[in-house]
Amino acid sequence: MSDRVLLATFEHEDDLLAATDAVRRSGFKIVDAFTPYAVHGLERAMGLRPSRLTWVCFLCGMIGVLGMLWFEHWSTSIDWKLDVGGKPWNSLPSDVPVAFEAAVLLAGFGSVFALLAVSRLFPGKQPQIINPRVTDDRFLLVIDEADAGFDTAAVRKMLQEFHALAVEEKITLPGGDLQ
Amino acid sequence: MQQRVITVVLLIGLCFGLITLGAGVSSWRLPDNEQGYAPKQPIDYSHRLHAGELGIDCMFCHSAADKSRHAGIPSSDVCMKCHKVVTSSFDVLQDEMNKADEEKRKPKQIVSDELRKLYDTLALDETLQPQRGATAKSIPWVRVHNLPDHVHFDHRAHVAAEVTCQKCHGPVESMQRMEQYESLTMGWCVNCHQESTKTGINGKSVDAKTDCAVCHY
Amino acid sequence: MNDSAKKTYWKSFAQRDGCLDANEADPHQAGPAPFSRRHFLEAAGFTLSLATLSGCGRAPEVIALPFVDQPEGMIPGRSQTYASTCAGCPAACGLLVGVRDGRPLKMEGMPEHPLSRGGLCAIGQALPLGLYDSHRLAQPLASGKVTSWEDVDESITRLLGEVKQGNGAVRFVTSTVTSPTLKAQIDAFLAQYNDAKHVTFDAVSCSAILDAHEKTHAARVLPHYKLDQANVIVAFGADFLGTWISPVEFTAAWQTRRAPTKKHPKMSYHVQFEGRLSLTGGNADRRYRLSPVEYGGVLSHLATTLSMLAGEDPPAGRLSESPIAATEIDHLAEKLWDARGASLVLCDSQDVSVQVLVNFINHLLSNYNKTLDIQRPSRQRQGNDADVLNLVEELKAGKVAALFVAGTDLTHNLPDHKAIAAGISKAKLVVSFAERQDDFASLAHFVCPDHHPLESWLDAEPVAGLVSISQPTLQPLGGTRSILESLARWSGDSDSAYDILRASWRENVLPRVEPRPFQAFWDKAVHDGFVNATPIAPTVSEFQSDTVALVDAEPSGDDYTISLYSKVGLTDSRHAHNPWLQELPDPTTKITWDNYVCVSPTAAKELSLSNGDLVRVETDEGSSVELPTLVQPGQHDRVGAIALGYGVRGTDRFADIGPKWLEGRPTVAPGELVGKNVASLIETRDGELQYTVSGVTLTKSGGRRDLASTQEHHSLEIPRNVAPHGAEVRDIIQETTLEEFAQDSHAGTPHAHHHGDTQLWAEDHTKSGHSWGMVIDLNKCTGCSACLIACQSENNVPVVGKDEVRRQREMHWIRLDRYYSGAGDDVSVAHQPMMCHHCDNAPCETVCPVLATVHGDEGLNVQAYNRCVGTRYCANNCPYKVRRFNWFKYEREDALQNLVLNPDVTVRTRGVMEKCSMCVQRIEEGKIAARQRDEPVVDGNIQTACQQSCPAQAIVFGDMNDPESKVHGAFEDPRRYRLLEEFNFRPSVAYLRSVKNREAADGGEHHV
Amino acid sequence: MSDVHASLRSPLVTGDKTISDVTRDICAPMDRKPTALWWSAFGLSLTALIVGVAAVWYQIATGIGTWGLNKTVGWAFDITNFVFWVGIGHAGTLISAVLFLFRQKWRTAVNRSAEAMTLFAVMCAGIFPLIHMGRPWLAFWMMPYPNTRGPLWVNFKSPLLWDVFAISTYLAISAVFWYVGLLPDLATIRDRSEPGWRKRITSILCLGWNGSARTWLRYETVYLLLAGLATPLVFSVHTIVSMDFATAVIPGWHTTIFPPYFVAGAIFSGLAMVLTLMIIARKVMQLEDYITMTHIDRMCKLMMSMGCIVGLAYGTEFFMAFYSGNGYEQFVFKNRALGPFAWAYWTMVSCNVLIPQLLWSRKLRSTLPVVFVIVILVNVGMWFERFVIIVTSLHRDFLPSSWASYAPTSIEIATFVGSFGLFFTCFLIFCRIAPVIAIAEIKGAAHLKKRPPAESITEEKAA
Repeated sequence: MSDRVLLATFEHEDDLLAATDAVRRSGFKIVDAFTPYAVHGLERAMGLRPSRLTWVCFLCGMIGVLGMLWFEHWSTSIDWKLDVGGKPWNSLPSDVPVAFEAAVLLAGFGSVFALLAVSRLFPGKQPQIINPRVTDDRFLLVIDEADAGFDTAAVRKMLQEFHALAVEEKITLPGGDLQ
Repeated sequence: MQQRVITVVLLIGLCFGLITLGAGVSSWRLPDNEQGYAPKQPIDYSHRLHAGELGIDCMFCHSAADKSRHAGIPSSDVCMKCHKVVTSSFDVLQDEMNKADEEKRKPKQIVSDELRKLYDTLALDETLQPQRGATAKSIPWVRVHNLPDHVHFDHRAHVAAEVTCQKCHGPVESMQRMEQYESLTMGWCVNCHQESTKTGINGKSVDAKTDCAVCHY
Repeated sequence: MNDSAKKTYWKSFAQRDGCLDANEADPHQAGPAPFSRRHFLEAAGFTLSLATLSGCGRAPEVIALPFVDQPEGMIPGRSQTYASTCAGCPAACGLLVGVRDGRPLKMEGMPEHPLSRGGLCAIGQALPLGLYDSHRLAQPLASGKVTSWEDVDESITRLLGEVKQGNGAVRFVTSTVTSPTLKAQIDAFLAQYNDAKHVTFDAVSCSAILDAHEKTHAARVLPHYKLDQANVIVAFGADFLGTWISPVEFTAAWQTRRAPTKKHPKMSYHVQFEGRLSLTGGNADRRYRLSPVEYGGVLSHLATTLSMLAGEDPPAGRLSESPIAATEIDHLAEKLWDARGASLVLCDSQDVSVQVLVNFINHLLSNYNKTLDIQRPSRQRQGNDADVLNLVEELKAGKVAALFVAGTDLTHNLPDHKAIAAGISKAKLVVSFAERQDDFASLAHFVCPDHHPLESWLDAEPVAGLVSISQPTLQPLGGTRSILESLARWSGDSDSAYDILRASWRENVLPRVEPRPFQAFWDKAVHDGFVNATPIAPTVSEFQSDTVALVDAEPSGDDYTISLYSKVGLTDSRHAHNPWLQELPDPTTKITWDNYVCVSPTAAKELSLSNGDLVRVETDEGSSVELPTLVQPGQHDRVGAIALGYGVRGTDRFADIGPKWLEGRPTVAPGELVGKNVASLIETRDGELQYTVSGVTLTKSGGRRDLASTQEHHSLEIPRNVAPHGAEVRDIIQETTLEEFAQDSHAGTPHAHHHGDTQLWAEDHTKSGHSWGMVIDLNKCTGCSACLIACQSENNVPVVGKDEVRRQREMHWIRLDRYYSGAGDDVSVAHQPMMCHHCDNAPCETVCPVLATVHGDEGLNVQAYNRCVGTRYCANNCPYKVRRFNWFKYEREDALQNLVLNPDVTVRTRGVMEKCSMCVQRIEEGKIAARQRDEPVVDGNIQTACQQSCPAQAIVFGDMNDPESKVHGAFEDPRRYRLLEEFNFRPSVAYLRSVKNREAADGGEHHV
Repeated sequence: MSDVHASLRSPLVTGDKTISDVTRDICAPMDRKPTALWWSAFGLSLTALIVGVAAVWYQIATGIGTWGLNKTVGWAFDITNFVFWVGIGHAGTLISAVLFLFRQKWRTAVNRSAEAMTLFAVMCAGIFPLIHMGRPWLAFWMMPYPNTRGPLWVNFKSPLLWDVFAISTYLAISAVFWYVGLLPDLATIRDRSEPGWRKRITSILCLGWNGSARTWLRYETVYLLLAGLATPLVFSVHTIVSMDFATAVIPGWHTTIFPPYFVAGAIFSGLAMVLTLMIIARKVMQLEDYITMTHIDRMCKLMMSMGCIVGLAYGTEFFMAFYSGNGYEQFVFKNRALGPFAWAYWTMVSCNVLIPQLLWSRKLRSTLPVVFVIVILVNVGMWFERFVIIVTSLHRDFLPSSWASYAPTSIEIATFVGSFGLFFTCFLIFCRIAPVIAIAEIKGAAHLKKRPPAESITEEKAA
């Protein structure tokens, strides 16, 4: 990524989608897009791959269910065998509810923490706000100007076709973090 | 800069804590674990001397261990079985005897400081004769091994199963001041019961139950 | 670091309550710090917090005081048992006193005792609570002020001298004195005066029986009734299983004829005629509702019919119309006649002519000296009402100079309270021996408190020839003095009670046994608790038939008859201060903490009364009392029944009993007493105190007083409007008749589908060692509730007070379920002791989240109080509803009573669940004792508290895995059934089906 | 979604709103000073809460005896309230998660407040099992943790333990679900706030959200996952709550129909509570354009169908008791309908089964006062359902000797009132400090008005 990026502001998600699609087709590198809500189809337009957080969720869930089942079995029929209501030492049906809850708890927390970690979200983080209206009613597209053949004027023109409200050039902060 | 200082301090603190934790891990106690309790007693009685060096049998003093749930703290008259005569350490008494022999006089009554405390509670005067008008009192020993009221430990069962005293009370014969050697927590009891059932005691198989009602009723 | 923290901690024992605070730590202890103090503290704080975590929570210092000189044979922590005699009532049952570390704690029946046979009633069990009662007088009183014995002795001796000089009348009133030594001491004391008399006054007297025997046998004796010899028992009002004369002895004897087996399907035939529903009536094979005023009529008809059967002339007199059908009389007469010599007619009437008739019938049936022993008579009731009434007249006339009262509250228990009090004030010297400030003691000039029976030496001879010893089991708690010593002092003697007793035995008892040295005899007597001696037989004449006459049955008009009775487990006023007994539910009404007027449902309808409505009872003589109503099925429609022994002075102390909270109501309202004294209703007629009062009017007075009952629903039959078709009656009580039982020993099994014992899951729990179980014979269980107090005493069960009982929160581990069955007012009663069933598939265990209740591998359902967090889920899921929750911290109203606590059983705190543990402390003790002897546990060596004291021996407990054990045998009994068996809870408690000796279709009730 | 489709249905948001209108409208209540109405409601709730706290304090200090329970009826108001609040807590997650999975876009108007309601209701619910313990200070014993008791853990066979895990998991997941949903909106508030305490707090709480499309992608995935987890969780929680009773042996409790019956009941009561709050909120906070009559209409339909399911369950219970031939079971049901607590039973039946039938009428569904009265009655009825199940089953079980009655004490009533105090106090505070409607979601779901580009460009330049 170079230091220079091109920012395009849109008012409607349709414009953003179309512009994104067009920019990507033209072979430009899209750094990111910023939207006030989840715009469906944007990931396809940007050419992003589906998130792998589902696997984290699945893994945590498995750890939860297996870990809890093992603990229940170990504590009731190995560590100290106690006769509870004449039930067998290892009574699998009664282990199910807690194992299930443990699975849900771990899967839920696992995936949320994974999300925060992957997206580098944490309390006290000060993101660079390019346009404060991006969380209200503006859609932003950030295009990398790194390409040697990057023709700013042409791109500008292309973006205007998609009703871009404004197109401007920006220099990224040290560290390359635009966010 | 300031951040770095804090980080360093925190790291050192953490290392410090971990070292402490590591060092104290052997004596790590969860709440309710009274391990290591060694209160000061009214008389500096030494188990090391009596049980260790002199080799007096535990049951000589704690004679109820096979008769009652409590092993019992010996009554003062048990002490007096010996200390009527032995009023100080052997060497001191021997010296005085020799000196008295040399000086051709009756040996003086020598009473050691700790034993004086015993005689005081029994209201005995210098010559170990009962003082008039004074009544003998019990020695206010501080209990070392305290179990909660809802635990009913019975010495008889354990003596009958040939569990040695040291199994629970530790190497008493080497303790100057009595201390709680084991944790005496429920987990400790249960573990021993489970182990003993598996391995037996003194080669004899035992059925050390782990029913709640063995101790709690 | 850890060590240093610990050291700091150890040094400051004074601050041991708190943990070492990180802020208080001295930073320099941790060594040189490379950085600033503030940063150091940050790190040190963390470290110290680790260190303190492991140093927290030291328990407070406990001081252990050993003996200076250990008494021989005394081992701390070991319980010792002493033989003694129960002094709860004059029945004088055999007692074993369990003493632990110098405190008598548990009263048990003495199995070798020939009368009580190991049984002990609720009153006997509750003795220790009365002992540790701070309201007992600890010092003598002179004019209500505490004084010293010397002053009292000086004053009394002086006053007695004056009385002697003035030839004044000395009257010594006692309740029945069974102690030969005390009797001799009193006689010797009185012998010093010219006009002296010993008057025996029983609060609930049987004087008419003695007077009747004086007429018919020329000896004023009370026969010794032998119910174990009787095949047919016909009782008129006599509540011999509950309160009458010697209930434990009678229950023990009665039960021997109530155990039909497959081989010998035989049992006694017990018929009860009574106006109220007594405990005995509820257990009878046939019960007739008969007003007490009609006893004479039925007895007259019976006497006439029996005379005809005997071929003798019937007694003279007019035969009025029989209150019951002639066929019934004939049937009963036939039964009695067939069982000549092995039958028994009992009656509690205070009408001498009725009692004479009873004697005549027993004579006709040749029962004398078979089922009624007058050669070795009973001494358990010696009250002489004529003497008492005479004394009252003397008092009113101011003729008594010195009055001594021991063992009874003279004024509380007699009707004309004011006049007597006025009479007493005329006496020169009035002395009470009461153990507390009772009604009479408050009028007395001197109160010379006697020891509690557990503190003193005494003896008893309840039946001629059986002399027993009562020995002290602890040093007197207060400055009380034995009555033996007091009397000796005033006669100028300084002997101790022990000396007096020994001297008396040397003189009076030793000659009556086979010759042997006194000391050996004495030692054995003290060890055994009793000796069999040659009885001093009274001179009894032949039966004098000329005294017998038929009794005209008084027509019972529209007026009500009031029957004054003693409550089971309380009897007279003597035990009113005992909270265990006050909270003991009446076996029939299940009411605690009150007396009340029982009326039949029909009468209640007529008077538009319901439970708790205040009703005014007025006799034709003008005395009246206002009490709450209790609608009692099975009661005669014209009879109201009220318990005596309530309204006792000082019971306002119970205002403090039970928890106090926002909506809590005190057990006793300010200024009130527990119940009301109804002695004012007692009438005197023919020289006897009459507990049956006719010509009474009952009127609803408008107010209400809630009664605290432990049972809301009363019958097995479920309310008509919610009864599903075909399941109107629950088969919780299984009952059959002797006839059916003889044909099929399994008779009475309900026709339900049983799916066997199959388990859905793997059988992981095989009980290879012991398997504790219990069987309760419903045929023997009378419902007397002795087990309930035995359990309360053994297991530190708290008393909760009236309001908590009213809220259905009583704590008793044993509930005695009482069910009525039968239609209308004629009911049959069944009692069923209900405690934890120790189910092998226990529903309570499964639901406890913290494993506070699990199953032991000996079949016990154990409750670890200290683990319980109190979700009450287990109690909800208990099909038998036998779990008890500590709703509050039940502190005792009297802190001294904490001494009664059994150290072997944990005292439960607020918020935990508790329940019957099958006396697991006794099981553990028994197992350890056996292990020490290196021998297996012997059946019968371990007994639960309830089993030990059961007068009917209805409870069998033991190891079900031991094929030789009694409980194993009982489990094989064809009468055995388990409750709610179809649910496969697999309880370890079973019942033996009740067998009634009655015809199949017979409800056991006969409408009069 | 195509415009054609959208026009077939009534719009999600009425009143010709633009995206920024949505932001402004929803954030408006937070910017305004609280109204007198809010203050009075808050005062009332806080008073109730204080009364409840005092009652609980007194009860813990004195003992459970201050409740009207006895040796036969060991649970009554406490567990009734617990199940009641858990039930209410169900609609929130149901609306958020289940409707999300079924792509019911109308949920966006209500899901935020429903989730908040869930959270507060589960908080209220969680208090009861805690304070119903005899020794609540030992509640941590329910958790398996290393201790001096050695191998003594907890009883995994106890439904109450399952409850502990289920409720705490539910509370945790609901809180996380709610918070994750709130992240973009917190960023919105951050960005439209003047510098000050609100901006500071929201910028910490929004974890540095900046609306990046990559984050949105992951966020959507996680949100879907959470919804997927929360849905079975919701069913499992009430199933487990029902097992407290269903696995017990007491007739009237020991019933296999309980899990679906309880879940349906929970949804029913939850919908009623959501509707109650929504009707109030849209009025008080002027959100008529967002919570439209369409929403209310749909909720009413859903609620009525649940009412019918619950009614079916009531009938089934009776049939099963009759068909089982078990006398004890039959008795319990006869006793419910005709015994001492018949009044409670018939209150329950009328409120839960009979009265909701009025909602068949479209006219009544669109008359807000009627709907409001009905939902209040359903709330009452559902409380009585739990009361009937718990108390009538316990008070007369196997042995007639131990039959007893039950009446609440003032402490129990005060505690119950206090739980409402807690709920409404929390909810009123929530209304003030967080957007009651999910801004980002409703923007995505609703097809809002487009403005001509020229107008916007001018505006942008001016900015």
